[in-house]
Amino acid sequence: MPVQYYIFLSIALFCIGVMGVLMRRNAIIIFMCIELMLNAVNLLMVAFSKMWADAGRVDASSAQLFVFFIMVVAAAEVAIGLAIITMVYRNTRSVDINILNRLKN
Amino acid sequence: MLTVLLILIPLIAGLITFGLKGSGPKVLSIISSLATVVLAIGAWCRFRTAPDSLNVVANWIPQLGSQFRVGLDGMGVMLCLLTAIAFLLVFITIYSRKFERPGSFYGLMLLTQAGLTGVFTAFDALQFYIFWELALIPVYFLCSIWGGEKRIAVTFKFFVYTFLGSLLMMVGIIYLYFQTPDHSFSWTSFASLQLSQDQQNWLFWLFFIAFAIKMPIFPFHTWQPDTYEQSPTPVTMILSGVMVKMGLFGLLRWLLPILPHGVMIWSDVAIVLCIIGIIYASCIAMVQSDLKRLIAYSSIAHIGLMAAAIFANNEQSLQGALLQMFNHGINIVGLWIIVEVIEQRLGVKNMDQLGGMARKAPRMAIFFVIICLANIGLPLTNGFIGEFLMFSGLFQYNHWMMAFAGLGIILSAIYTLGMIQKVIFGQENELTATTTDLNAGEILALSLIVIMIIVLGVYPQPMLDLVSNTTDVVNKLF
Amino acid sequence: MNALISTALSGVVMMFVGLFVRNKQNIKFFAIAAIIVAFIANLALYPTVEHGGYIVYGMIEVTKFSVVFNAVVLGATLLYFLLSGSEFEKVGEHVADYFALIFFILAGITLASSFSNLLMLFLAIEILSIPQYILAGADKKNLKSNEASLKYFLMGSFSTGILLMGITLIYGAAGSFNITELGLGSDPVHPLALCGIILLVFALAFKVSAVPFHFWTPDVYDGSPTVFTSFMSTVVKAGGFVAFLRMFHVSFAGGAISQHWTLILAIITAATLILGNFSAVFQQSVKRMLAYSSIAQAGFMLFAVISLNNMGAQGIILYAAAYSIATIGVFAVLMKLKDYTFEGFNGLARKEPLLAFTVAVCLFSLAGIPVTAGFFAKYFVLSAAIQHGNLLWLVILAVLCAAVSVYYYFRVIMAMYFKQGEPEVLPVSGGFKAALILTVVLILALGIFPNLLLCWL
Amino acid sequence: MYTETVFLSATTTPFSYLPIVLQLIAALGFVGITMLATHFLGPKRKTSDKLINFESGIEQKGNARQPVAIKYFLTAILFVLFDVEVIFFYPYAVNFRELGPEGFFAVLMFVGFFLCGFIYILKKGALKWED
Amino acid sequence: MDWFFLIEKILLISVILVLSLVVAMYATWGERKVAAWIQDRLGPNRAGPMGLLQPLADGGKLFFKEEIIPTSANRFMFVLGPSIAMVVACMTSAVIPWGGTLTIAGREVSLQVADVNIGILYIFAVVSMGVYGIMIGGWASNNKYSLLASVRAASQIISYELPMGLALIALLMTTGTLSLKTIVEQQINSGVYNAFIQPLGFLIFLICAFAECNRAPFDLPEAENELNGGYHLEYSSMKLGFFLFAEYINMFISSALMATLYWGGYGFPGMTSLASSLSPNLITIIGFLALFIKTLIFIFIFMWVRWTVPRFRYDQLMRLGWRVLIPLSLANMLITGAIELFRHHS
Repeated sequence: MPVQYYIFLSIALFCIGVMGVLMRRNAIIIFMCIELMLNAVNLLMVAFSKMWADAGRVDASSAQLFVFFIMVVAAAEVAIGLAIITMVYRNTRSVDINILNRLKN
Repeated sequence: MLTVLLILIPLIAGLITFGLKGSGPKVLSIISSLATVVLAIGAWCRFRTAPDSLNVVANWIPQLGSQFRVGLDGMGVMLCLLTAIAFLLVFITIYSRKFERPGSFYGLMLLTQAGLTGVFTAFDALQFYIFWELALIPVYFLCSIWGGEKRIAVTFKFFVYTFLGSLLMMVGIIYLYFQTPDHSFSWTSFASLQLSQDQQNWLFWLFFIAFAIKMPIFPFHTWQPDTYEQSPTPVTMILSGVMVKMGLFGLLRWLLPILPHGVMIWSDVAIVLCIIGIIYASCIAMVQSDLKRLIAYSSIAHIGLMAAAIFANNEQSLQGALLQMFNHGINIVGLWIIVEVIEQRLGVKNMDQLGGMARKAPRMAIFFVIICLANIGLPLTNGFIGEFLMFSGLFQYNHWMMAFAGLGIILSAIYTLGMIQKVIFGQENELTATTTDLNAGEILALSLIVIMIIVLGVYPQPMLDLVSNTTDVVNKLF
Repeated sequence: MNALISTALSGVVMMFVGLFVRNKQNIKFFAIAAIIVAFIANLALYPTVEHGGYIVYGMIEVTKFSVVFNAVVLGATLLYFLLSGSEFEKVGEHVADYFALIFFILAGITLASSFSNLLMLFLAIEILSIPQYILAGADKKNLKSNEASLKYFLMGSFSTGILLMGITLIYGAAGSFNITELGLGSDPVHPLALCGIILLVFALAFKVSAVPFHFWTPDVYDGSPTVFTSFMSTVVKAGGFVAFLRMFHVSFAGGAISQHWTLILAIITAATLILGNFSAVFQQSVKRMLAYSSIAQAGFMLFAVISLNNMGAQGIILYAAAYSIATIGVFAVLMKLKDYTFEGFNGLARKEPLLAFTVAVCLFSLAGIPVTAGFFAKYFVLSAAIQHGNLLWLVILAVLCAAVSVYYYFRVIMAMYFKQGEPEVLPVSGGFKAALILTVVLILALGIFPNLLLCWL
Repeated sequence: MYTETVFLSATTTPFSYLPIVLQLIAALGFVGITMLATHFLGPKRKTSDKLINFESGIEQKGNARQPVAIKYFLTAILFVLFDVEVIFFYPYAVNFRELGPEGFFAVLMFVGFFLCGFIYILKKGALKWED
Repeated sequence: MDWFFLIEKILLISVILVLSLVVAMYATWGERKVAAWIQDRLGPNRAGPMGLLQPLADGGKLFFKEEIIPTSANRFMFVLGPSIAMVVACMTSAVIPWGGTLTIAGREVSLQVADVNIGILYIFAVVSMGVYGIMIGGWASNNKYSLLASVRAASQIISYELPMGLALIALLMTTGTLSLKTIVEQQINSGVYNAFIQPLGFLIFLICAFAECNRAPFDLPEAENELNGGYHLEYSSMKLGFFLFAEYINMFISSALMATLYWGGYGFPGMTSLASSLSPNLITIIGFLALFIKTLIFIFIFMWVRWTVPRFRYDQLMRLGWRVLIPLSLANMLITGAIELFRHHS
């Protein structure tokens, strides 16, 4: 398959993620949208890796390694993020980020 | 070394003073300022014999091409002398006064002196800028802590104004720095720059605004009357006697030699601004009833004349301006001492509440009259020579401008004489009946001033000799 | 490299110190010892890199610049520990863990100063971000701290996503992650690379809280425990900038490519300066004021990035040092006060002259008044921009904004020195005072002799 | 750094995964059909008692979807973290011979950090279920 | 597109799916028979000879049971849970090589649905999906017991996934590939089963497989006496059946996987020597039978353990997983690595 398909697909996924982050109010959903963004990146990274490998670059596997690191960081973020969301939930009984704006006043 | 000492003595004395209590601060201040006066006179003598020995260069920030580069030329010697004398006079005058936290007060005063001396001796642009700011900070604190009721807002305005001006100047300095072939801040590299007309056109404003705010020139003057009014009088003395000279000095040392074409293009505009300032300030001074504000506005008028003379930029006007810088400093300090005396005794500075003080305080009256006459520029006082030279210089530049500037002199005579009349002659009232005459310290300070007024009025040659060299330097560049 | 290893190990060590040291007050001494070790280890590498970089597997290139920058960062952190180390105990139970997290952040910063591969850039940014999310929420019962943490986390990971997309697109265009081999300078610029660079600009602007990506900053800095705000808004921010600087100076400096982002970045800078300064003017709380001031200062640091010259690199080091030390100093004193509003400072000069003097010097430094470190910091970044040549409008704007900044910085000074009041001050120890004096000395020393730092470059 | 690794080398093509898709379709079909079938085959005699939750005859109180003990949450988070660390071993294990002793020492270091984290959570009591 | 290839794969998939289901069904029968044997009872013996029709009766019953969805449950999730469990259980078998190749009408037909080079990763990926089925099912029921049980189950499964993965890594170090087919071929060619090279690894894998399948002694999620039957408490009819089936299919697949990874898969002793004398198709069929027998042995072990070892307490379960198996598997991995390196570099 031409690499363009992968590019379009991941850009589309990425944009869905971005829109989700910007428009949704539920912290968990936002968080999932962020993960979607990261996975779109992963997909694109692997597609590019293949593209450059086909183009004859010997170091194209480094993009696949990059994906591993993205996964690790995503995992770390999951750990921290869920902990934070749980903490907020315990204190406010809500994961709606609008409640945070109410806190300001 | 002498030059460095001129800066170091007040600096170190100032830092020590912060830790002193009781009468320690004032004694140390007088000692230190006496020492600087002696050093300044020494520098003058040295300048006549071996001027090069006054220059000191040391490495400072080699990465930037900035050096610790101080030196004295005629103008520098004169202004350092003025600074030293002014501070000595101030300290003598206020010797008997009690201040809250005297250590801090005298310490800040001495730091101001160090900063001012630094400005007048700097031959490295970066260093000049740093001293320029340094002179400002202690004054800001002095005004804000010991000033009048509205001090905080007023002095802050003063600070922000000057700070903004100097930041613009810094942009200019950095720009010039990158234009120098050897990437150096030294005055000589700056002065030998060959800048295009366009560059000079806009660079002029960066420097001019900074200096104009400091002097101040209309329309950058709005901070000045308020600040003079709200500051404690000793600080006002320094502000008007020495600090405004920083602006004039900046014009002479940094603007004229470096941006000659810029000055040429914009000098008409600048002079017109100065003259508007002269007339405007004089008119306001005429209707002022507050003694301090009146003197403040008169100071704007005088400074305006000097700035106009500098921009007229011929030998006579420059010499006149230089001479007048010194003389105005002496005179205005004298005037402020009188104001201080009145304010100390009576607690008021509104002229409507004053009058008939000559009867109770004859000595003060005599000093007051002499200083006022010198301030107007009557012949045989020091003010005359300077003003005469400036006017003839302005006349060479443009007849009409000289005529309008001359109007300022007439107005100045009107309000100054009006002030004399309102303050020391006329009806004595309940308040002024309680006046007592001058005490020893005040007499000493005022006598020194009057002696200088008369000596320099009769025999100005040494001063003219001192500055002739400087005007040569500036003129040759055209 | 040494700094990276030693900080990472120190982080691990601190984790275990928390398990084995019973007395919480002693933990800070371990941290101070560890940071000193890291500092020395970092400097020990200096002779190696003095005449050229030291490359580790094509991933990291330690240069003279990064060693000096790391020294600044570690030094500032040392000062921070000395000044505020005892405040950690007031935040919560896990003192040693907080220290450990700070060491991990430091590891991230040291990596950010010396990456030579986009992977390392990404890791550096993450290593320095993730512990911050935790630190922001360290005050678990406090809703504001919760809010700060959640907001920071969501915004931070969102920007991570954008950063990654940027990196991926650049990889798609260049076929390499090595920042020296990207070769983006060619004309015409690959459209993928262009998109990637723009995303990268956005993401990094997010991390350094440049307008219009700054909106999280005030709330996060305000809500986080003050002791961590102090660190987050100073040292960490400097870390973000150094990553920014390295990325742009090495990879995006080419002729064709730089045209595309210079204008964007210039507009971001201008917006940051204006918005940061003018918002700071209207704040009532000093802590919030400092949050906005950190945005404003970010605007100045962006000059270093945008101007793409050596002066900018020197400037960022000086700026990092000056800004960090000064802000840490102000925060250290702020934490000793009960009231964080401007009124809380009223009359401090009479009650605690040393505290007031330190704050005054720090604020002078932040405002960029000569003889304090801040002056040369501002001087260098402005010079860098002037040297660049086409940014004079920005410089004038910056100067105007600097004048505005005086307004809010001096409000504190006015409160301390010119106003009457009885500030409530917590008791301060002798060690704290000594550290304050050290702060003042450092600021003045750097203000008079910037060479102390620059001679290493 | 960039050794030519055999990791995920392209011996399989997307085409190799086609049977898996087929199997997925088959499994989904089976499950779907069975679900539908039981839906129609079974009797439907619903009463309100039958449709409440069974909680051993004790009257149901409140919603069951309460937060559970933090321990489970902690376990989940730790799993996420350690699992990705484990994932890192896979590419290493596959290229284990090519990377030789040097790679082994690098992995030893990695394991060291892994163990540090592990011991830390043990000591912190994150895995204490006894209380 | 090769239509024969498609047809052949569809056939193979059908056979494997049916086989899994049948094995799963008869595993329930086997379970009861083994229990009876161990406890010296008779076990099911009414339906058909030796009760052989019992599983059919059970299955039929599940089909015709009433379908109950509690009103407070989330209907979509309630149906989704068992479906995921079942689909996942059916998917794991895709990469297991059930035998060599058959030559039918000149076509080489591989007895493996998909020979992908990441077989082990595929299995891991799919197996981890299984936890969603349980979790969703428990949560959707909106029952306190179900929820607790599903949370427990999830914790248990993920906890044991770690040592399982680590144990496999040690195996990968010796084999150097992620493809199951290659792993089997290596064992056949060398004649040494991986279980002898990796005894500790095999043991860990075995224990983890027990836990992953929620089998005794790790059957806490469905601990009847504590949790009323566990996560599928609210389920009835075939949805319950799916959960039960999924468990048995998982047991079957993990047995097959263990046989493949550690016991030579479809290889049998003397395979290489017989290759010259017997026809390849015959060898393949014998191989398949060998694998099937190995699998059955493991299934038997599953049952044997169930009726022998008492159930763990939850804290014991977690302690075993985290504090014993993880360090043990790490050590196993490092020792394997060191020995392998020593062998290859000296």
